[in-house]
Amino acid sequence: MEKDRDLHQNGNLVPELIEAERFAALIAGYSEKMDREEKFDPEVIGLLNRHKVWKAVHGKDGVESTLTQQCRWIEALAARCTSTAVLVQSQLTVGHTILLSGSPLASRLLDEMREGTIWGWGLTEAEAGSDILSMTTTARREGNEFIINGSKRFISNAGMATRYLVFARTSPERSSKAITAFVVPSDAAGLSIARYEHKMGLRASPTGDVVLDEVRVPIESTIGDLGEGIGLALGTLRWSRPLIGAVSVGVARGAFEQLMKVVARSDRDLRAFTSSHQAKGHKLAELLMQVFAARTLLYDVTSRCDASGELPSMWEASSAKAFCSEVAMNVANEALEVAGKESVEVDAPLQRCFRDAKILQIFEGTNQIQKNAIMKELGQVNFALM
Amino acid sequence: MEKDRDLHQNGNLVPELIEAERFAALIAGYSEKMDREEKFDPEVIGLLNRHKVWKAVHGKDGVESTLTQQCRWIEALAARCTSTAVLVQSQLTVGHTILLSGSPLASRLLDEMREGTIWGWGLTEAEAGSDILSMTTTARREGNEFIINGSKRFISNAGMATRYLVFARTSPERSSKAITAFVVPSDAAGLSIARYEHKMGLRASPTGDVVLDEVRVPIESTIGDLGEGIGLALGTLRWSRPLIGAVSVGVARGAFEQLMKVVARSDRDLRAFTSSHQAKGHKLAELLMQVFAARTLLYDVTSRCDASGELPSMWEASSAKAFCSEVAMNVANEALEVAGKESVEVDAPLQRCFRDAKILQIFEGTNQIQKNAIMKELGQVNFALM
Amino acid sequence: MSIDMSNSDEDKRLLRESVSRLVADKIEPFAKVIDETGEMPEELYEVLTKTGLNAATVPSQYGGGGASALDGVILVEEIARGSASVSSILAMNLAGVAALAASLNEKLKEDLFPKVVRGEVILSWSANAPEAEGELIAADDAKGLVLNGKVTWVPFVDVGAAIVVLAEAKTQLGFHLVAIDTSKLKGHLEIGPLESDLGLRGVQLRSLVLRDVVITGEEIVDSKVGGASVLGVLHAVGRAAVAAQANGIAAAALGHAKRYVGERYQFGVPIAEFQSTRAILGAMALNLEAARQLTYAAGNQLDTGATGWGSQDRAPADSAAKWFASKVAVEVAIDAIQLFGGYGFVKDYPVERLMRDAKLTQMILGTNQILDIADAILSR
Amino acid sequence: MSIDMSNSDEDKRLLRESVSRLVADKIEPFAKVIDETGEMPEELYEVLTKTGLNAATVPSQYGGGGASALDGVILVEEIARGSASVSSILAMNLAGVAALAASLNEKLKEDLFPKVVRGEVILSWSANAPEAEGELIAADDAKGLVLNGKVTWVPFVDVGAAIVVLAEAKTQLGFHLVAIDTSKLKGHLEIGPLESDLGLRGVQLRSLVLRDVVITGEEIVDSKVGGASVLGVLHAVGRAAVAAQANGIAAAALGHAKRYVGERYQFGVPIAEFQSTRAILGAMALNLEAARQLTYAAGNQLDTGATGWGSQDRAPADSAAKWFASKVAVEVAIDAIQLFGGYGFVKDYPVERLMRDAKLTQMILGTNQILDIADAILSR
Repeated sequence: MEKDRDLHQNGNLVPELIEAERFAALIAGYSEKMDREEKFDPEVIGLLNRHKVWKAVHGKDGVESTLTQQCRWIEALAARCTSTAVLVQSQLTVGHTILLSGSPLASRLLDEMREGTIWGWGLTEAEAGSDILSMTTTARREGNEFIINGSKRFISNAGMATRYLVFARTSPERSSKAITAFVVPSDAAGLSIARYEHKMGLRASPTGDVVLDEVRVPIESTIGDLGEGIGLALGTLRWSRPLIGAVSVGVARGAFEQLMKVVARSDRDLRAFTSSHQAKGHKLAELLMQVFAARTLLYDVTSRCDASGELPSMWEASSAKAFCSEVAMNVANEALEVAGKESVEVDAPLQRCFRDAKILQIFEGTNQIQKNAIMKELGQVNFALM
Repeated sequence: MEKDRDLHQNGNLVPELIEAERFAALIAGYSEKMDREEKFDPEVIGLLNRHKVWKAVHGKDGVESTLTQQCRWIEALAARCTSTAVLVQSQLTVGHTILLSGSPLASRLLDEMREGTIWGWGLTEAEAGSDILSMTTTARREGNEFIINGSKRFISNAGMATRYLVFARTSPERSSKAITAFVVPSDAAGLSIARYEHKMGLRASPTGDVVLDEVRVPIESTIGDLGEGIGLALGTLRWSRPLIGAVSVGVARGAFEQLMKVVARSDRDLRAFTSSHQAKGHKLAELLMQVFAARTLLYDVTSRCDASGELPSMWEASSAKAFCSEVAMNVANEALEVAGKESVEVDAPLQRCFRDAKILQIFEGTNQIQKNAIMKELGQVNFALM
Repeated sequence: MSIDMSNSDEDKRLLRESVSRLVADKIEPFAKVIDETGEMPEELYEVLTKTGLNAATVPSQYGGGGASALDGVILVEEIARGSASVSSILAMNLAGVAALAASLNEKLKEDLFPKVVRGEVILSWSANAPEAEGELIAADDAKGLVLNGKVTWVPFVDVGAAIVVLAEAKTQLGFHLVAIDTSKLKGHLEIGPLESDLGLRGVQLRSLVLRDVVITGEEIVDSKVGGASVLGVLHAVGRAAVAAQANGIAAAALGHAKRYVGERYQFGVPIAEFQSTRAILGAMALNLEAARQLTYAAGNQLDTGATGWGSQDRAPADSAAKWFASKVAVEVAIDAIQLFGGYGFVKDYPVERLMRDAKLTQMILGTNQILDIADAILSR
Repeated sequence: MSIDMSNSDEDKRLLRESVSRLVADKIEPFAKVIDETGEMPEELYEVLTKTGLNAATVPSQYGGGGASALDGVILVEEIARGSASVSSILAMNLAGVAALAASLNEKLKEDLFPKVVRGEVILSWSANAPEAEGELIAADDAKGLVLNGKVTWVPFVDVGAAIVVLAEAKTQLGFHLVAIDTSKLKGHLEIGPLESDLGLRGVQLRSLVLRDVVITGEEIVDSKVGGASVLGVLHAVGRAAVAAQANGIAAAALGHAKRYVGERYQFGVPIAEFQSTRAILGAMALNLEAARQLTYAAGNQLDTGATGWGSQDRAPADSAAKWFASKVAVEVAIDAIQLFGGYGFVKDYPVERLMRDAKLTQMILGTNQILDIADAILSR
């Protein structure tokens, strides 16, 4: 039924999934250059817009695309360029939050996203990582405006986004009801990017500190109700964690495919039953099974979500994120050993995969946070009924 | 869509899948006793017959049940009793071979199996394990009979079966066309069980040497054409390897469920974010993800097979067998560490799982043989199109 | 025949080789029957006593071998290559002797060490994890301490050989490590059923329930209020000893696997010719080597008191060795069975027993060493 | 300041501590800039020369430190805690010096050892796997051997410091290990582009293409027809040295992680309080300890010629150490980043560099040691 699930929908081939792989092939040529230059290439933005990728991934006719469709797109992109995949993943995450908020702005904002408006997600702060409630950014109301002050750290698409979804305290207590989400345009007076991070991997994806100094936004800028920010952020996780699972599956698959290219150049025949390549062949088989397992776990979670119309349970979303990102790091790591020195040459795709993969175990909740989430729901798991 | 796949079929709940779990619960009480006594309990045979399990697993109306249905049954059984699961798996394997052979006897033989006739699969010999073509058992034709001579090793259900599917040379050369399959009744003159193995695990499932000394069978006893034995055996692997995957998923799931029982007795609350149980909770989360991944990989392979009407590719069948059996051994092994000394007490289910799990990495082709098979088909794998 | 217990560094090799021959001749032949019956044949105790192996580390002034902890660890490993169950006698005594040697109770040493040397007692202690259930509550009495409670997972209970159990007894003020001579406890002692028969059969792990057992001052190994020095020695040497047992099991598995892959032909060649066989065998040897070096380092640190050169962030070698070696032993045994194929799963070959024995070395003393190591590092 | 190179066993700890201070003061501060620029600052060579660290194992009659291989391994590890790139100078010299010491060519020793002591040359050799591409073909000539071909993955090419490359040159009859002084090769030498910039930056791995390079007998380290003794020494010590680099990297990662988890607060407590943090940290320390013990055993075996006590099935410690330590270093660095969270992924903190450096130690000399170990065991 995966064939069914993936390339057919009610018996019809879904052309955009093949389109996703075709489009991904177009951007493959940019990934090493963008990594080296630590800069997202505007040409790739141009391609995304020109090929109407935003329409395809967000859903074309006012209807959100399925989680499976989104994951397939992200996987295809990540197999060629992690940074592009994360750009798309970040927009789908914001898109889902906006939908979830039921904001009166939702329809307009999503339409803009379909045209290529890029957002940054502004939740994390220097001292508020896993511990969101330590957040210190505040929004105080003055007349018809909120005035936001604070500093956000590790903000993806910083400087590239034209809008930020900023989470800020609208109440001082350490409570999940104290925080509200706002849309803040990047050209708002008082908003600046104080610094950019220099990262080991995912280098084309800009990450920066977004500083908000007396930034004024109209009261209509809230996304979701007052005090609903944490609820929205947590609700989004059940959608966004599988999306990171999809980036991970893509990186794992991409590393495996790059490895196969290296092997094809040096080892003509892995098919011989006994040969001087058997140990390498078995290693390839083991890596293949890991990619396969991660992929089936992910799409099992997404397709049950799509079929039921219900979000995945948190333990499922967290499993998709944690399991797939562990596989991605592991496959990328081992692929270098199997491929040998060609894999660590300057600009070799495999060494980029190795550097990119690490962030997958960390962002959207470290894998320790995922295991906490799974641990809390252990009592709900009943494989016999799944 | 797994929900869809598992418990619904074209929108209707499939009652026999719930029935499988209910039936498995009935036999759970026998597993430790059968393990200790090294003997399959006739009461369990009685239950299998009485509850019409053979009809359910083979397919009720002259139509073979789907691979997914067979695997679900086997998984449910293996979660409670590995030996019972392997008994059923062995019958489904023989059943598939008989179907595959297009034998004129097929319909009658399968009807008998639905009524509870038990078979033994007689391929392996002392010196012919992975290397089937080293087989020395012969069948020579004399008039309207074949006369079979030889000795088969590691034959499951030895002494319990009323029929054996015996593979024998009908031609002396080392060729895949030299071997033919025969049905041999257990009461045939000259057939004897020379010895039984005493095993570390899977102890209720009898394993023995089947010796054939001038055993005469009518020429109509061939299953498949002359010289088609190896072809049949290899063709069967694409069906039988996922079945072992299902035993493995069941053993892994069973070990996990037993572990949860132990944990529930000693650790009241794993939900606390910080606690003296967090390391154990994270380990449980890791084991859960392994079981989840094995299960989704298996049912991805089986459901695509069922949807397409085509057997899984060998790399898929071998991945299901190898990946799931590695997970089973690993989960059973680690479950004992997490559970602590209670898990190794006399008759504790977890220590039985630990002993049972090991055979899963070995039979139906060692996992090295599975990796050889995957290695040979690496060039055919294209996740982008799956 | 008696084993020369040179305490010098230079000839571990000779020590090991002479023990290795003894193991092949007198111990390994019993391994299968011990596993089948769960009983330890009488003559094995005699062999161990006659060769001095059971008392290798008893100080020489008490008639023992005077061997170092490192030598002791090597001996345990070598015996375990033949039979892990038999090696448990040495492992128990190795830790028990070290604890007694660290005790200030000279009378107890004078009483027990000669008995160990003569093979009259095994110094047994609970193989349970320190933090697990089962404890003795001690109350002061005119005649001494009065013990009540349960000790679980005690090796060699009711096997014919007499044992002295070194057990922790808690009082309101702290704890005592006491030496309980089970032969003197008629009417005060209840022996539980076999606690595990998965592996290390013949060791007969059982619980002991003590009722109003009176212990005099002469039987107290160590008393502490808030401290645990002798108990710490017992557990540290115990971890090294169990690691050595695990290494012996893994070495046996590796040896059997090596032999088998050279003898088993498939596709016209020994399966040792397949690179996949070599990848498995090489990894087995590699991990075993790491486990051995950790264990020898633990033995060496126990002898010298050194705790690793320089760096503040070193894992205590005995904890690291216990965790790593027992884990590796299970994996090596699992892989050895894999190389045997179906034959590995049946009781005609020794490797399935090794997998079961190895698992017990992992369960003994628990599997919490990683957290202990973290605690040790973070507390510095 | 000069490091006292006591060759005795007793005070590794003091040796390590004095080096440790030097590393903190004079080497670690450069690690970030070396990684950023890919260049090694001039003053580092001076520090290494002045302290004698670069020539620690050069025999004392040539003015070197006369240190043992075990001491050499400890020094490499300690330097690598500060900067893995800088430790490559020591690692190269450690193996190169051992190879020269094993050579019968006394004239070459008299020429090169003092140059190493004065810091005038680094003894470089290909960090590529032995079986990989790139070889020199040697032809006999009236003037000596004439070399043509390519050597890949040569460290310290074109970094300012002069290097002498110890390279294997194949002839029809066997091979020669030759010492190629690259400073003398104008017009015969082509330097390739940087081969990897993932990690160990500043080491400047490059290929050298040699054209009609004439080597006289005085530059031949060893010549063998069918044998490989000196080359074997080069590779064995090389493996131990790379293992030591990996351990230094892992030790740095562990140290940074330990510090960070004590300082980083989430949910009102340092994240060191979470058991999940401790489980990760404990496993890092445990595996590093196993890697260290394997590496020290390799150093010790190189000094004493011992190959493990007794058993026939022991993995050669240098191969085991190289494979295990470099794998552990990658995993420990990955885990250290995990404990840092997002901060671990950015270049303001050192742990991301450690992950890249660690990966290079795994790639250097290839990853085939498991099969080598199997070959070694099966051939006995």
